[in-house]
Amino acid sequence: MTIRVRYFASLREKMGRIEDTLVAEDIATVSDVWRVVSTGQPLPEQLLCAVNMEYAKAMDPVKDGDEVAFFPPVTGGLE
Amino acid sequence: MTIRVRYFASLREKMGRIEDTLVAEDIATVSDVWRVVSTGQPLPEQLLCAVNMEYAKAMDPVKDGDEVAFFPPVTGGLE
Amino acid sequence: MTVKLCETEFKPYAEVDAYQHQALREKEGEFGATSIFVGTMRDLNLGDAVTQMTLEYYPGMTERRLGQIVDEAQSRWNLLDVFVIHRVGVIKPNDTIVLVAVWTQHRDEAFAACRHIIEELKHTAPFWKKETIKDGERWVESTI
Amino acid sequence: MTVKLCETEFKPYAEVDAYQHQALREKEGEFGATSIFVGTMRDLNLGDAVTQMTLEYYPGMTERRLGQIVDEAQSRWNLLDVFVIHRVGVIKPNDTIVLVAVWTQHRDEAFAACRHIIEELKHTAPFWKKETIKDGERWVESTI
Repeated sequence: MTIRVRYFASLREKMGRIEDTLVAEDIATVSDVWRVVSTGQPLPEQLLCAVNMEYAKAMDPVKDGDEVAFFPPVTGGLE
Repeated sequence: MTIRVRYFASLREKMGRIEDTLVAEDIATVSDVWRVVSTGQPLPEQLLCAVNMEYAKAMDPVKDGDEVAFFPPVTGGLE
Repeated sequence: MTVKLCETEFKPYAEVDAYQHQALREKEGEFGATSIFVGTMRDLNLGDAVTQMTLEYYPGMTERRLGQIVDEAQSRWNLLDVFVIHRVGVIKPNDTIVLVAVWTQHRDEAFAACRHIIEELKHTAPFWKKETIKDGERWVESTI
Repeated sequence: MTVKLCETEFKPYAEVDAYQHQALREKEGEFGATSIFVGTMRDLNLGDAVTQMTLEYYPGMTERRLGQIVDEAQSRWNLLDVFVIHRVGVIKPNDTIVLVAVWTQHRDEAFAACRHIIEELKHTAPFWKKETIKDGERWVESTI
Protein backbone atom coordinates (compact mmCIF):
# COMPACT_ATOMS: atom_id res chain seq x y z
CA MET A 1 0.00 0.00 0.00
CA THR A 2 0.97 3.60 -0.52
CA ILE A 3 0.86 6.27 2.18
CA ARG A 4 1.76 9.94 1.88
CA VAL A 5 3.51 11.17 5.04
CA ARG A 6 3.79 14.91 5.76
CA TYR A 7 5.80 16.90 8.33
CA PHE A 8 5.27 20.41 9.60
CA ALA A 9 7.10 23.18 11.46
CA SER A 10 10.08 22.20 13.65
CA LEU A 11 9.54 18.52 12.88
CA ARG A 12 9.77 19.25 9.14
CA GLU A 13 13.12 20.96 9.76
CA LYS A 14 14.30 18.09 11.98
CA MET A 15 13.33 15.51 9.34
CA GLY A 16 15.02 17.58 6.66
CA ARG A 17 12.11 17.00 4.25
CA ILE A 18 8.48 18.01 3.84
CA GLU A 19 7.03 14.60 3.01
CA ASP A 20 7.61 10.97 2.20
CA THR A 21 5.73 8.49 0.10
CA LEU A 22 5.71 5.10 1.82
CA VAL A 23 5.17 1.96 -0.18
CA ALA A 24 5.04 -0.98 2.22
CA GLU A 25 2.89 -3.90 3.29
CA ASP A 26 3.52 -4.23 7.04
CA ILE A 27 1.89 -0.96 8.11
CA ALA A 28 -1.31 -1.12 10.17
CA THR A 29 -1.29 1.97 12.39
CA VAL A 30 -0.08 5.57 12.61
CA SER A 31 2.59 4.30 14.96
CA ASP A 32 3.84 1.92 12.29
CA VAL A 33 4.11 4.77 9.81
CA TRP A 34 6.26 6.73 12.24
CA ARG A 35 8.51 3.73 12.89
CA VAL A 36 9.22 3.41 9.18
CA VAL A 37 9.91 7.08 8.43
CA SER A 38 12.02 7.51 11.58
CA THR A 39 13.92 4.29 10.99
CA GLY A 40 12.77 2.50 14.08
CA GLN A 41 12.08 5.23 16.64
CA PRO A 42 9.00 5.07 18.88
CA LEU A 43 6.48 7.87 18.33
CA PRO A 44 7.39 10.78 20.66
CA GLU A 45 4.58 11.41 23.11
CA GLN A 46 4.26 15.16 22.43
CA LEU A 47 4.07 14.73 18.65
CA LEU A 48 0.61 15.18 17.10
CA CYS A 49 -0.71 13.03 14.26
CA ALA A 50 -3.43 13.34 11.67
CA VAL A 51 -4.87 10.86 9.20
CA ASN A 52 -6.55 12.40 6.17
CA MET A 53 -6.49 15.80 7.88
CA GLU A 54 -8.24 14.64 11.08
CA TYR A 55 -6.44 14.34 14.39
CA ALA A 56 -5.51 10.72 15.06
CA LYS A 57 -3.89 8.61 17.77
CA ALA A 58 -0.82 6.39 17.54
CA MET A 59 -2.87 3.21 17.39
CA ASP A 60 -5.40 4.44 14.82
CA PRO A 61 -5.41 2.33 11.64
CA VAL A 62 -4.12 3.52 8.28
CA LYS A 63 -5.05 2.16 4.89
CA ASP A 64 -3.87 2.38 1.31
CA GLY A 65 -4.03 5.91 -0.06
CA ASP A 66 -4.16 7.65 3.33
CA GLU A 67 -2.35 10.89 4.05
CA VAL A 68 -0.66 10.79 7.46
CA ALA A 69 0.84 13.92 9.04
CA PHE A 70 3.12 14.44 12.04
CA PHE A 71 3.68 17.79 13.70
CA PRO A 72 4.62 19.46 17.00
CA PRO A 73 1.95 20.92 19.31
CA VAL A 74 0.11 23.77 17.60
CA THR A 75 0.85 27.30 18.77
CA GLY A 76 -1.69 29.47 16.99
CA GLY A 77 -0.84 33.02 16.12
CA LEU A 78 -1.72 34.42 19.54
CA GLU A 79 0.73 34.19 22.37
CA MET B 1 -32.13 75.86 51.68
CA THR B 2 -32.72 75.26 47.97
CA ILE B 3 -32.70 71.83 46.31
CA ARG B 4 -33.26 71.00 42.67
CA VAL B 5 -35.24 67.77 42.27
CA ARG B 6 -35.29 65.92 38.95
CA TYR B 7 -37.39 63.03 37.65
CA PHE B 8 -36.74 60.63 34.80
CA ALA B 9 -38.52 58.16 32.57
CA SER B 10 -41.81 56.65 33.80
CA LEU B 11 -41.51 58.53 37.10
CA ARG B 12 -41.23 61.82 35.22
CA GLU B 13 -44.46 60.98 33.41
CA LYS B 14 -46.14 59.93 36.66
CA MET B 15 -45.08 63.16 38.38
CA GLY B 16 -46.27 65.16 35.38
CA ARG B 17 -43.16 67.39 35.53
CA ILE B 18 -39.43 67.12 34.87
CA GLU B 19 -38.19 68.89 37.97
CA ASP B 20 -39.01 70.88 41.11
CA THR B 21 -37.09 73.50 42.99
CA LEU B 22 -37.56 72.99 46.72
CA VAL B 23 -37.06 75.84 49.13
CA ALA B 24 -37.50 74.52 52.65
CA GLU B 25 -35.72 74.26 56.00
CA ASP B 26 -36.81 70.90 57.40
CA ILE B 27 -35.03 68.69 54.87
CA ALA B 28 -32.12 66.54 56.03
CA THR B 29 -32.14 63.44 53.81
CA VAL B 30 -33.05 62.16 50.36
CA SER B 31 -36.08 60.59 51.97
CA ASP B 32 -37.21 63.99 53.24
CA VAL B 33 -36.94 65.41 49.73
CA TRP B 34 -39.18 62.67 48.38
CA ARG B 35 -41.73 63.23 51.17
CA VAL B 36 -42.04 66.88 50.20
CA VAL B 37 -42.30 66.45 46.42
CA SER B 38 -44.73 63.52 46.74
CA THR B 39 -46.83 65.30 49.40
CA GLY B 40 -46.21 62.87 52.19
CA GLN B 41 -45.59 59.50 50.50
CA PRO B 42 -42.83 57.17 51.70
CA LEU B 43 -40.03 56.59 49.19
CA PRO B 44 -40.96 53.51 47.08
CA GLU B 45 -38.41 50.76 47.56
CA GLN B 46 -37.70 50.16 43.89
CA LEU B 47 -37.09 53.85 43.11
CA LEU B 48 -33.45 54.86 42.62
CA CYS B 49 -31.99 58.13 43.92
CA ALA B 50 -28.98 60.24 43.12
CA VAL B 51 -27.46 63.26 44.85
CA ASN B 52 -25.32 65.46 42.65
CA MET B 53 -25.28 62.77 39.97
CA GLU B 54 -24.01 59.98 42.26
CA TYR B 55 -26.22 57.09 43.36
CA ALA B 56 -27.52 57.73 46.90
CA LYS B 57 -29.64 56.00 49.54
CA ALA B 58 -32.82 57.19 51.20
CA MET B 59 -31.05 58.21 54.39
CA ASP B 60 -28.14 60.00 52.73
CA PRO B 61 -27.94 63.68 53.71
CA VAL B 62 -28.74 66.56 51.39
CA LYS B 63 -27.54 70.12 51.73
CA ASP B 64 -28.26 73.52 50.25
CA GLY B 65 -27.63 73.64 46.50
CA ASP B 66 -27.76 69.87 45.97
CA GLU B 67 -29.36 68.29 42.93
CA VAL B 68 -31.45 65.26 43.88
CA ALA B 69 -32.83 62.89 41.25
CA PHE B 70 -35.40 60.09 41.43
CA PHE B 71 -35.87 57.49 38.75
CA PRO B 72 -37.02 53.92 38.09
CA PRO B 73 -34.54 51.03 37.74
CA VAL B 74 -32.28 51.57 34.73
CA THR B 75 -32.87 49.40 31.69
CA GLY B 76 -29.96 50.14 29.36
CA GLY B 77 -30.37 49.87 25.65
CA LEU B 78 -29.80 46.13 25.48
CA GLU B 79 -32.58 43.74 26.29
CA MET C 1 -10.05 56.09 27.43
CA THR C 2 -13.01 57.69 25.69
CA VAL C 3 -16.70 57.52 26.48
CA LYS C 4 -19.28 59.30 24.40
CA LEU C 5 -23.02 59.54 23.95
CA CYS C 6 -24.37 59.88 20.46
CA GLU C 7 -27.78 61.20 19.36
CA THR C 8 -27.59 59.97 15.79
CA GLU C 9 -26.77 56.71 14.04
CA PHE C 10 -23.11 55.72 14.15
CA LYS C 11 -21.03 53.11 12.36
CA PRO C 12 -19.35 51.01 15.06
CA TYR C 13 -16.60 49.47 12.92
CA ALA C 14 -15.58 52.74 11.28
CA GLU C 15 -15.50 54.30 14.76
CA VAL C 16 -13.30 51.55 16.25
CA ASP C 17 -11.00 51.67 13.26
CA ALA C 18 -10.57 55.44 13.44
CA TYR C 19 -10.17 55.37 17.22
CA GLN C 20 -7.47 52.71 17.08
CA HIS C 21 -5.53 54.61 14.45
CA GLN C 22 -5.58 57.76 16.54
CA ALA C 23 -5.59 56.77 20.19
CA LEU C 24 -3.46 53.66 19.94
CA ARG C 25 -0.83 54.85 17.49
CA GLU C 26 1.77 55.08 20.28
CA LYS C 27 0.85 51.58 21.47
CA GLU C 28 1.26 49.75 18.14
CA GLY C 29 3.10 46.50 18.77
CA GLU C 30 2.02 46.61 22.41
CA PHE C 31 -1.61 45.44 22.22
CA GLY C 32 -2.21 41.83 21.30
CA ALA C 33 -5.92 41.53 22.02
CA THR C 34 -9.01 43.58 21.30
CA SER C 35 -12.43 42.52 22.55
CA ILE C 36 -15.40 44.35 21.10
CA PHE C 37 -19.06 44.17 21.91
CA VAL C 38 -21.69 45.73 19.69
CA GLY C 39 -25.32 45.88 20.83
CA THR C 40 -27.85 46.32 18.04
CA MET C 41 -31.54 47.12 18.26
CA ARG C 42 -33.77 44.13 17.53
CA ASP C 43 -37.21 44.48 16.00
CA LEU C 44 -38.75 42.08 18.51
CA ASN C 45 -38.88 42.30 22.32
CA LEU C 46 -41.04 40.38 24.80
CA GLY C 47 -42.84 38.82 21.86
CA ASP C 48 -43.90 42.13 20.30
CA ALA C 49 -42.75 43.79 17.09
CA VAL C 50 -40.95 47.01 18.02
CA THR C 51 -40.78 49.81 15.45
CA GLN C 52 -38.58 52.19 17.42
CA MET C 53 -37.37 52.98 20.89
CA THR C 54 -36.43 56.11 22.75
CA LEU C 55 -33.53 55.92 25.15
CA GLU C 56 -33.82 58.54 27.88
CA TYR C 57 -30.78 59.39 29.98
CA TYR C 58 -29.62 61.75 32.71
CA PRO C 59 -27.29 64.27 31.04
CA GLY C 60 -24.22 64.65 33.21
CA MET C 61 -24.82 61.63 35.42
CA THR C 62 -24.91 59.13 32.57
CA GLU C 63 -21.53 60.25 31.20
CA ARG C 64 -20.11 60.32 34.73
CA ARG C 65 -21.30 56.80 35.51
CA LEU C 66 -19.92 55.45 32.22
CA GLY C 67 -16.57 57.07 33.05
CA GLN C 68 -16.60 55.43 36.49
CA ILE C 69 -17.34 52.03 34.99
CA VAL C 70 -14.35 52.37 32.67
CA ASP C 71 -12.12 53.61 35.51
CA GLU C 72 -13.13 50.66 37.69
CA ALA C 73 -12.30 48.22 34.87
CA GLN C 74 -9.01 50.04 34.36
CA SER C 75 -8.06 49.60 38.02
CA ARG C 76 -8.98 45.91 37.95
CA TRP C 77 -7.31 44.82 34.71
CA ASN C 78 -4.28 45.98 32.78
CA LEU C 79 -6.08 47.83 29.96
CA LEU C 80 -4.23 49.74 27.26
CA ASP C 81 -7.36 51.58 26.12
CA VAL C 82 -11.15 51.52 26.26
CA PHE C 83 -13.63 53.11 23.86
CA VAL C 84 -17.37 53.29 24.57
CA ILE C 85 -20.15 54.85 22.48
CA HIS C 86 -23.79 54.74 23.56
CA ARG C 87 -26.76 55.95 21.54
CA VAL C 88 -29.47 58.06 23.17
CA GLY C 89 -32.76 59.42 21.85
CA VAL C 90 -34.78 57.82 19.08
CA ILE C 91 -33.35 54.52 17.83
CA LYS C 92 -34.56 52.31 14.98
CA PRO C 93 -34.26 48.53 14.56
CA ASN C 94 -30.82 47.48 13.28
CA ASP C 95 -29.22 50.67 14.65
CA THR C 96 -26.21 50.18 16.89
CA ILE C 97 -27.11 50.95 20.51
CA VAL C 98 -23.76 50.48 22.18
CA LEU C 99 -20.14 49.79 21.32
CA VAL C 100 -17.52 48.71 23.86
CA ALA C 101 -13.94 48.11 22.70
CA VAL C 102 -11.07 47.10 24.99
CA TRP C 103 -7.39 46.84 24.02
CA THR C 104 -5.00 44.76 26.14
CA GLN C 105 -1.79 42.76 25.85
CA HIS C 106 -3.49 39.40 26.40
CA ARG C 107 -6.87 37.97 25.54
CA ASP C 108 -8.03 36.98 29.05
CA GLU C 109 -8.16 40.52 30.30
CA ALA C 110 -9.70 41.86 27.07
CA PHE C 111 -12.65 39.47 27.26
CA ALA C 112 -13.11 39.87 31.01
CA ALA C 113 -13.01 43.68 30.95
CA CYS C 114 -15.28 44.01 27.91
CA ARG C 115 -17.85 41.70 29.48
CA HIS C 116 -17.64 43.48 32.83
CA ILE C 117 -18.08 46.91 31.28
CA ILE C 118 -21.16 45.89 29.30
CA GLU C 119 -22.78 44.28 32.38
CA GLU C 120 -22.08 47.28 34.62
CA LEU C 121 -23.36 49.58 31.92
CA LYS C 122 -26.53 47.57 31.54
CA HIS C 123 -27.24 47.45 35.27
CA THR C 124 -26.02 50.79 36.59
CA ALA C 125 -25.85 53.43 33.85
CA PRO C 126 -28.89 55.75 33.87
CA PHE C 127 -30.68 54.82 30.65
CA TRP C 128 -34.39 54.10 30.34
CA LYS C 129 -35.95 52.48 27.35
CA LYS C 130 -39.38 53.29 25.96
CA GLU C 131 -40.54 51.10 23.09
CA THR C 132 -43.01 51.89 20.35
CA ILE C 133 -45.14 48.85 19.58
CA LYS C 134 -48.38 48.32 17.66
CA ASP C 135 -50.55 49.30 20.60
CA GLY C 136 -48.59 52.43 21.49
CA GLU C 137 -45.63 53.04 23.77
CA ARG C 138 -44.33 51.24 26.84
CA TRP C 139 -41.52 51.70 29.33
CA VAL C 140 -39.44 48.55 29.54
CA GLU C 141 -39.02 47.19 33.05
CA SER C 142 -35.61 46.25 34.32
CA THR C 143 -34.47 42.70 33.66
CA ILE C 144 -31.25 41.13 34.83
CA MET D 1 -20.65 31.05 8.48
CA THR D 2 -17.40 31.91 6.75
CA VAL D 3 -13.84 30.92 7.58
CA LYS D 4 -10.89 32.09 5.56
CA LEU D 5 -7.12 32.12 5.63
CA CYS D 6 -5.35 35.18 4.37
CA GLU D 7 -1.74 35.50 3.18
CA THR D 8 -1.60 39.28 3.22
CA GLU D 9 -2.47 42.05 5.64
CA PHE D 10 -6.21 42.59 6.19
CA LYS D 11 -8.28 45.29 7.86
CA PRO D 12 -10.44 43.56 10.49
CA TYR D 13 -13.02 46.31 10.95
CA ALA D 14 -13.57 46.88 7.24
CA GLU D 15 -13.92 43.10 6.85
CA VAL D 16 -16.51 42.77 9.64
CA ASP D 17 -18.44 45.74 8.34
CA ALA D 18 -18.55 44.40 4.77
CA TYR D 19 -19.42 40.90 5.98
CA GLN D 20 -22.28 42.10 8.14
CA HIS D 21 -23.73 44.14 5.28
CA GLN D 22 -23.67 41.14 2.97
CA ALA D 23 -24.16 38.01 5.04
CA LEU D 24 -26.52 39.43 7.66
CA ARG D 25 -28.74 41.56 5.47
CA GLU D 26 -31.60 39.09 5.82
CA LYS D 27 -31.13 39.02 9.59
CA GLU D 28 -31.31 42.76 10.23
CA GLY D 29 -33.46 43.38 13.29
CA GLU D 30 -32.81 39.82 14.44
CA PHE D 31 -29.29 40.06 15.89
CA GLY D 32 -28.90 42.04 19.10
CA ALA D 33 -25.34 41.16 20.04
CA THR D 34 -22.02 40.92 18.22
CA SER D 35 -18.87 39.80 20.02
CA ILE D 36 -15.62 40.33 18.18
CA PHE D 37 -12.10 39.31 19.04
CA VAL D 38 -9.11 40.69 17.17
CA GLY D 39 -5.63 39.27 17.81
CA THR D 40 -2.78 41.54 16.82
CA MET D 41 0.93 40.78 16.56
CA ARG D 42 2.96 42.26 19.40
CA ASP D 43 6.59 43.30 18.99
CA LEU D 44 7.58 41.58 22.21
CA ASN D 45 7.31 37.91 23.22
CA LEU D 46 8.97 36.01 26.06
CA GLY D 47 10.99 39.13 26.83
CA ASP D 48 12.47 39.44 23.34
CA ALA D 49 11.86 42.03 20.63
CA VAL D 50 10.23 40.26 17.69
CA THR D 51 10.62 41.81 14.23
CA GLN D 52 8.40 39.37 12.33
CA MET D 53 6.88 35.94 12.54
CA THR D 54 6.00 33.25 10.05
CA LEU D 55 2.83 31.29 10.64
CA GLU D 56 3.03 27.85 9.06
CA TYR D 57 -0.16 25.86 8.56
CA TYR D 58 -1.43 22.61 7.05
CA PRO D 59 -3.33 23.56 3.88
CA GLY D 60 -6.57 21.63 3.85
CA MET D 61 -6.51 20.49 7.47
CA THR D 62 -6.29 23.99 8.95
CA GLU D 63 -9.39 25.18 7.05
CA ARG D 64 -11.19 21.95 7.92
CA ARG D 65 -10.39 22.26 11.63
CA LEU D 66 -11.50 25.91 11.69
CA GLY D 67 -14.76 24.89 10.05
CA GLN D 68 -15.27 22.15 12.65
CA ILE D 69 -14.65 24.61 15.50
CA VAL D 70 -17.31 26.93 14.11
CA ASP D 71 -19.73 24.04 13.56
CA GLU D 72 -19.23 22.86 17.14
CA ALA D 73 -19.94 26.36 18.47
CA GLN D 74 -22.98 26.52 16.20
CA SER D 75 -24.38 23.31 17.66
CA ARG D 76 -23.77 24.47 21.23
CA TRP D 77 -25.15 28.02 21.04
CA ASN D 78 -27.81 29.70 18.97
CA LEU D 79 -25.55 31.63 16.57
CA LEU D 80 -26.91 33.72 13.72
CA ASP D 81 -23.54 33.95 11.98
CA VAL D 82 -19.81 33.52 12.52
CA PHE D 83 -16.94 35.06 10.57
CA VAL D 84 -13.32 34.02 11.05
CA ILE D 85 -10.20 35.26 9.26
CA HIS D 86 -6.72 33.97 10.12
CA ARG D 87 -3.44 35.24 8.70
CA VAL D 88 -0.78 32.81 7.54
CA GLY D 89 2.72 33.35 6.22
CA VAL D 90 4.93 36.29 7.10
CA ILE D 91 3.38 38.65 9.66
CA LYS D 92 4.74 41.95 10.99
CA PRO D 93 4.15 43.59 14.39
CA ASN D 94 0.80 45.41 14.58
CA ASP D 95 -0.66 43.23 11.81
CA THR D 96 -3.94 41.51 12.63
CA ILE D 97 -3.38 37.78 13.14
CA VAL D 98 -6.94 36.64 13.71
CA LEU D 99 -10.49 37.98 13.66
CA VAL D 100 -13.47 36.16 15.16
CA ALA D 101 -16.93 37.74 14.96
CA VAL D 102 -20.12 36.14 16.29
CA TRP D 103 -23.67 37.43 15.81
CA THR D 104 -26.46 36.30 18.15
CA GLN D 105 -29.75 37.49 19.57
CA HIS D 106 -28.42 37.92 23.12
CA ARG D 107 -25.08 38.90 24.58
CA ASP D 108 -24.42 35.82 26.76
CA GLU D 109 -24.15 33.48 23.82
CA ALA D 110 -22.15 35.98 21.73
CA PHE D 111 -19.44 36.31 24.38
CA ALA D 112 -19.40 32.61 25.22
CA ALA D 113 -19.17 31.45 21.60
CA CYS D 114 -16.55 34.03 20.61
CA ARG D 115 -14.38 33.08 23.58
CA HIS D 116 -14.84 29.37 22.93
CA ILE D 117 -13.91 29.68 19.25
CA ILE D 118 -10.73 31.62 19.95
CA GLU D 119 -9.61 29.10 22.61
CA GLU D 120 -10.32 26.09 20.40
CA LEU D 121 -8.54 27.79 17.53
CA LYS D 122 -5.52 28.54 19.69
CA HIS D 123 -5.27 25.01 21.05
CA THR D 124 -6.37 22.78 18.17
CA ALA D 125 -5.98 24.52 14.80
CA PRO D 126 -2.79 23.50 12.97
CA PHE D 127 -0.72 26.69 13.07
CA TRP D 128 2.92 26.92 14.09
CA LYS D 129 4.69 30.14 14.86
CA LYS D 130 8.30 30.90 14.06
CA GLU D 131 9.60 34.21 15.36
CA THR D 132 12.43 36.33 14.05
CA ILE D 133 14.37 37.86 16.94
CA LYS D 134 17.76 39.57 17.21
CA ASP D 135 19.65 36.30 17.45
CA GLY D 136 17.86 34.61 14.55
CA GLU D 137 14.73 32.52 14.33
CA ARG D 138 12.94 30.31 16.85
CA TRP D 139 9.90 28.05 16.87
CA VAL D 140 7.56 29.03 19.64
CA GLU D 141 6.62 26.18 21.96
CA SER D 142 3.01 25.58 22.83
CA THR D 143 1.68 27.45 25.84
CA ILE D 144 -1.77 27.07 27.36
